[in-house]
Order: sequence, then structure tokens, then C-alpha cells
Amino acid sequence: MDLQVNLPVFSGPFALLFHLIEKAEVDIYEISIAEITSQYLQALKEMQELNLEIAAEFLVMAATLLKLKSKKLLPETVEVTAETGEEEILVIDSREELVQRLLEYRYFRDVAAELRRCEAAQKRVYIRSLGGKALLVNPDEEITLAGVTLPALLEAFQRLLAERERQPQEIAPDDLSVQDKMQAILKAVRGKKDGMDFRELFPPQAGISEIITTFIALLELIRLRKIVVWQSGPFGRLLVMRKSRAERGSRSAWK
Amino acid sequence: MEIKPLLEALLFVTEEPLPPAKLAELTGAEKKAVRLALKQLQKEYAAADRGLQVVELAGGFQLATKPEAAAVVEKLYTGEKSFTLSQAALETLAIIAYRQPVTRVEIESIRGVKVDSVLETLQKRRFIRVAGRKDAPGRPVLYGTTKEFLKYFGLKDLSELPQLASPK
Amino acid sequence: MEIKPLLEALLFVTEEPLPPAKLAELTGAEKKAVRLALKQLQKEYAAADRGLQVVELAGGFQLATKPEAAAVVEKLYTGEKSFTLSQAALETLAIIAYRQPVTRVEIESIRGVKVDSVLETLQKRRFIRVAGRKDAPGRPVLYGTTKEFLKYFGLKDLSELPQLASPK
Repeated sequence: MDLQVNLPVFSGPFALLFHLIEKAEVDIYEISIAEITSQYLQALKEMQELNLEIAAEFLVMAATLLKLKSKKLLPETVEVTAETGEEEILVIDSREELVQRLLEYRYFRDVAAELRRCEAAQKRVYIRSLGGKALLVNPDEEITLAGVTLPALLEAFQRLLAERERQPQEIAPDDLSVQDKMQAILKAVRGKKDGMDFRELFPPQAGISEIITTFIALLELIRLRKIVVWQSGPFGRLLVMRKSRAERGSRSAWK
Repeated sequence: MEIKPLLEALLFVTEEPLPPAKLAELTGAEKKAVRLALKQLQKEYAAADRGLQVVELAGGFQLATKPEAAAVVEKLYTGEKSFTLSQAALETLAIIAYRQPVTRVEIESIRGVKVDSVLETLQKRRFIRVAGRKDAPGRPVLYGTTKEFLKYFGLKDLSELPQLASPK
Repeated sequence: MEIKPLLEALLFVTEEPLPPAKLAELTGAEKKAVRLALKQLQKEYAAADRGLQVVELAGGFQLATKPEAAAVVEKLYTGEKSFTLSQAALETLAIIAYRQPVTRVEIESIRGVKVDSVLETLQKRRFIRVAGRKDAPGRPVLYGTTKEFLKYFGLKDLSELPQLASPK
């Protein structure tokens, strides 16, 4: 089959009609129903020969055009009943109405062409779409916890807790909040150039509840990037220090 | 950190355009200060030696590549953005955008064809949404466009739709 | 477009750090010119009024937010305006984190108070999950932490959590 189809795929009967009007270089207000009808039927025939699937609406339009044409040939008084059985999509009763509908369709066809231009322009613009990965774009993330891994930190905490659990329990004051502890830790590490020992954060008299609160406060501060915890060597002490100071320090030495 | 670098970071990581109100909420800054900083950022990125731009889409702001970089970016992401809307979908969207809220029958009478399946596709792509029901016999569904529609076509808002002379 | 803005666009859209060789291939520029432009970009972004940075990771380059912007960026992602866990929730979470899998009764014996409602809240927030049942009378439910928990504390993944042996 010849693939040189000069009939593009039409989005609807109005699109086909426009194609024909433009091809014939006729002003839309000047169209002759007789001519456009014969051209339209010819186009449908070609489409059929090319085995293109022809939507029902194209046939309804053909019937509508034939109706308009016959109406023109008949005296005004004769009622034409070109029953199409289709819905009211294409009820067109006069040449004027057809022109009107064509104009309206043309307007939106032109808008669609404008949108096509917008689509093409926007296709050349890319945004990042990494989703949740964006959270990890901070490469300092590992360094913040680095020197110390979370397991190391948790193990230290576990050891501490196990030690203290063996000691006699006292009633812990219940009004200790994580917020308070966060402030306390920040205050404790302030001015300590080389950081302070992780264990110093947990006074000997502290009960389980306070230890847990302190630990959570520590995690919160790490999360908020206010402090970092470093380990001086594989089995060394855990050092807690303010983030800003740590930033200024030679980071690579800890890698 | 000042407000401008914070905005820059937010416009970088966001997947959705961020409206100034949201940016103010996130940074804790005044909306007015946010708008000012956005203007400044926009200006800075507009320089010819920058490969990115601050775009305003669907009422929000976001960082994006400049069109001039598209060829190079596409080399990195071959095959992406190959999706294009069909002519039928585009015509239907055009009618909904300008006539919203609009019923299916109104769209069909303009296009001269049934649009059931096109509407379904557009709804799936989230370009259109049900905007209510018409106060008419049968209470037919009314359609309107979405933010996704604006984003896809790179539009700030509906007022940015191409202004053509009205039909007739 | 010059090479620098092209690199900027590439470092912006890429999901993986891009090595200079790859950048040279994509832009069609000399590797030496790429390195020079990268240096320049890195310097420009290092300015205090920028919220992004050019990072070198695993031999490649990429744009990323600066650490100072992390708090604001995270706010965008958690979608919680000023969500903070209650004291009770935090304590309970700590116990679960390092004692998991752990039963409600065990948690209560450490905290000295009932934790039913706290556990419910934590489960709703998806910080904890039911990790099984204890082989003990009544087969009580065992709790463990989730990915959500790690994310909240800015930690990488669950595998980083050590398999802590039950105490005693």
C-alpha cells in the first residue's frame, strides 16, 4: 500500500472540513455547500480506500452536509428529515450555522496549536525529580555522624545503660525535658575546643530516665546538625562537639 | 543562613513548584522578604553564564534548566520526555482551558466528535478534573484544568494562556 | 551556550555524581576545560549567599544543598510544620531503638509508666512497627523501629542499626 497518504489523521469532521477548505483556498464565509459536500465525500472515499478507520462522526457529518445540500435544492417549506440516529453533536440546520461552528472550531484548533508550542518549549526545560533522594544530597550527612557510626553510638549508649542499670535506682525527676537537655548539652560543649567525652554528658547520679532523655537530646542535636560526634580512632573515646567548630576543623583528618 | 540561599536550596530540592506563602512558612521569613529574594534569585540566574533558571509554574517557583541546555541534558536522559499529547487531546484541553467549567457535551459539540476516552486519558494524566456539576437536566459533570496542566505547558496561571481573538 | 552553564545544568539534573570524563563527553569540551569550569563553578557556589554547593562524590560532581540549609530542606520533606516528638514518645523510642525487639511490658518496666497510647502514636507516625511476638506466656507483641525512625534522625538505613542482643 502506498504510504504517501496526503490525508493526515483528522481529530474530527471539522478538522477534515478545514483541511478541505484550506486546500481549496476558499474563504470560510464563501464556502459552497455543494462543493464542500462533494469534496468531503471524496475524502471519505479515499480514507476508506486506505483502510483508515473512519469514526462514526465523520459519517454523521457527511449526512449533515447532504441534508444541508438537499435542503438548498428543495423549497423552504419542505421539511428534510435526515435522521442520523446520532446524538446531537452535529445538528446543523443551515449554512450559516455550519460556518459558525467551523469558526468556533478553528478558534480552538488555533489555541491547540499555541499549546503545542508551549508543550515544545516546556519539553526543553528540566527540573530535578529525585524524590526522597533529595534528602540525602547533603554529603556531610555521613561526616556529621562520621568518625562515629550509629551502631557505635548506640553501643556506647547501651554499655552506659547496662552499667547504670546495675546501680541502685533512684526516683528520677519527671520534669526533665529533651529540650532542656538539648540546651544543657549545647552549654556543656560550648568553648570546649576539642570536644567533650560522650560519657561526661551522663553524670553518675543520673537515673535511667535522665540517661535516655540525654541520649535522645543528643540524637536530636545531631539531627539538627548542631553537634557532631567523633571517635578518636577505631576504639577511641567518643567526642561530642559543636558543629560550627567541627566544620572549621580539618575534616579530612577524620575520614 | 540568609533567606536567599535558603530559598535557593528549597527551589533546588522541591519536586513541586513552591508558592511564596509556603516558602515563607518554611524559612520563617516574611512573605514580602521572600518575594524580594525570589526576584533577586531570578535575576541572578537569568545571567547568560548560568545554566539554570528560576521558573514560575502553577503559582509556585522552582529551579529548572534553561532551554539552551536541553540538548546536553537530553544526552544524559535519552528517551525521556518523549511523551507528547495527541491532537485530539490538545484540542480537548484547549476547549476545557478556555471554557471551564464545561460539560462533555459542550466539548463534543465544538469538536464534532465523542470525547469520552480522551477525557478519561486526560483525567488519568491529571490534566483535568471534575470541577462540579452543571445546574441543568441530568446534572452533567463539569470539567476544569489542573495545576498539572499549567506545569506541563509551562504556564504561571490561566491568565497566561495564549490570548487569541475570540471566535467571531 | 558556554561550557560552565552547561555543566551547571548537568550537575543539577543528574541523579549520580558525574565524573569529568563523562562531563567532557556530554558537552563535547576538553577534559581540561571541564575541570577548569568545575573549579570556577565550585568557587562561585562556595559564596556565603548561595544555598547550594558543587560536591565531589565518588569521583564525580553534583549539585547539592549546603548543610546550613538542611533544617529548612527537611521541613519541606517531613511536611510537618514543627513536629516534635513528645518527651514520652522520645524516651519510648530510645528504648525500642536499642532494645529491639522489645515488648510493651519491658518498655514500661524501664520507663515506669504505661506506654499504650505512646506506642499507638509512634505506630501511627510509623516510627515503630510490630516486629513479631515473643515466645513467652501470652505471646506479647514485640516492637522494632522503622525506616521512618532513621529518616527522622537523619540516619542512613536500618542496616546500620546493630542487632543488639537482649539485655541481661
